[in-house]
Amino acid sequence: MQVRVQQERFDLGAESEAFAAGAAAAAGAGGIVTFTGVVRDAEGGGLAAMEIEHYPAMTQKALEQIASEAMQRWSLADALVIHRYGRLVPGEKIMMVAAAARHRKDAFEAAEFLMDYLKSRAPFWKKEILHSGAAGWVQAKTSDEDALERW
Amino acid sequence: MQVRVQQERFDLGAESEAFAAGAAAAAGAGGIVTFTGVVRDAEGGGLAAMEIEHYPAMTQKALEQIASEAMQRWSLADALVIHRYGRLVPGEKIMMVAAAARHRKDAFEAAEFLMDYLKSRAPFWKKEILHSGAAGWVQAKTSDEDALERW
Amino acid sequence: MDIVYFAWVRERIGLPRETVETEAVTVADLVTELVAREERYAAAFADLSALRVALDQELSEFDAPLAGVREVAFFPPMTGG
Amino acid sequence: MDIVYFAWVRERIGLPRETVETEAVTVADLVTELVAREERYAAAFADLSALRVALDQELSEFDAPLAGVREVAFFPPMTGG
Repeated sequence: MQVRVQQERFDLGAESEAFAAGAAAAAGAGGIVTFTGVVRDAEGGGLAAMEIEHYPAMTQKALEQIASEAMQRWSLADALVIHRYGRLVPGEKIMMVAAAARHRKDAFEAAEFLMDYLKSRAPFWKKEILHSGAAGWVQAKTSDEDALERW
Repeated sequence: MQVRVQQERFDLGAESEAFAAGAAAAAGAGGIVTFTGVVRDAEGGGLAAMEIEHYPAMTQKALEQIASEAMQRWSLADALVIHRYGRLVPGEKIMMVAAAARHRKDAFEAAEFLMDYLKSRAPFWKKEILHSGAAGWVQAKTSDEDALERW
Repeated sequence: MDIVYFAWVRERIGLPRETVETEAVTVADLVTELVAREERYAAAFADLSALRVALDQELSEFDAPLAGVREVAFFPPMTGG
Repeated sequence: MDIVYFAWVRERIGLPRETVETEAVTVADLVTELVAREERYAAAFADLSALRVALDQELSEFDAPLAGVREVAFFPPMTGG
């Protein structure tokens, strides 16, 4: 299990390969699911950048709790969480999660669980900066909070 | 949308990066889900190799139909299916799917849909060859057939 | 008409492909003809619920008509992914 | 006791961190003290349903006791992922 909070970009290809190789070496991992989040344009367009603030003293711990819970609930061979902070431009990767398990259903569910919890329980806040100069904090969605009820 | 049926290995890292880059360039793809299947040991252990047979005249067409249906049902930014055939050893990657969408729920559902259909509707058959010399065809699981009822 | 076999169906019948002359109206009629030929066909088609059929590379059913069909494929339930 | 603010809570209050002397028993008591201080605090804490609180880096509730707590964090609902 690995959790990384970082400002730097990450290499999705290298991370995916390394995770799959490690999980395949671990006995019985037959399926690997990854989710990657990318900065997309603002609702009305014109996004210049997304600034991601976080709570340094809490973030690593919160993500490790979420990943540990996923490891236990689905008997995963391995799990990975990488989440960036700082200023990102549209098209940049924000974060990724990966889950490896013996059966595909477990890997899918664990990855969705990780995402649902990251969305609403990891201490990150996103601010959208438009080309016009206007800026606004991304509001939490009721649907994201509701997604937690599934687990 | 891209569908590839091949004997050669594929590079999960390079495929993931290229797919994410293409999907991010496409307007609005905020989430990318990948699933990768790896040859795991036989139930009782001792797997020497897995031989994957397919129906060349049908495979590409069947996979394209499945991928097209996913593109339509979830308004995906992009979808990718790679499936190998031939003789594979434990730890080798068998196949991958990827789905990119504006919202994570669509990307997850589309990837699960692709997997469920690949399992039971794509013309591949797997034979396990044990170190002992014994060999047997992998039996289709009732749970895989049942998984289709969700869609 | 071309008939192709895959996986253990191919192994039981002992060949991957053959061409037959047939007046069979449906897939089931064709199966009856094949089963009447030789024991290895009877063995392969003993339990139709364990078999799948594709007509011209499209999944189909055993009661489907064969009119216009050029290639019939018989195989066990698929195990892709 | 250290208090930290994030996102628009930090912006409204105008600082990311401060140290306060307080006898507040619960988080809600602390909020009442802060709100009484200055208008910018009243603005930040106007709607508690739009706020979340963490005690020593663990998510908590507004009725939680502050005994032994060293760092209180106030912020809007999180938007990770």
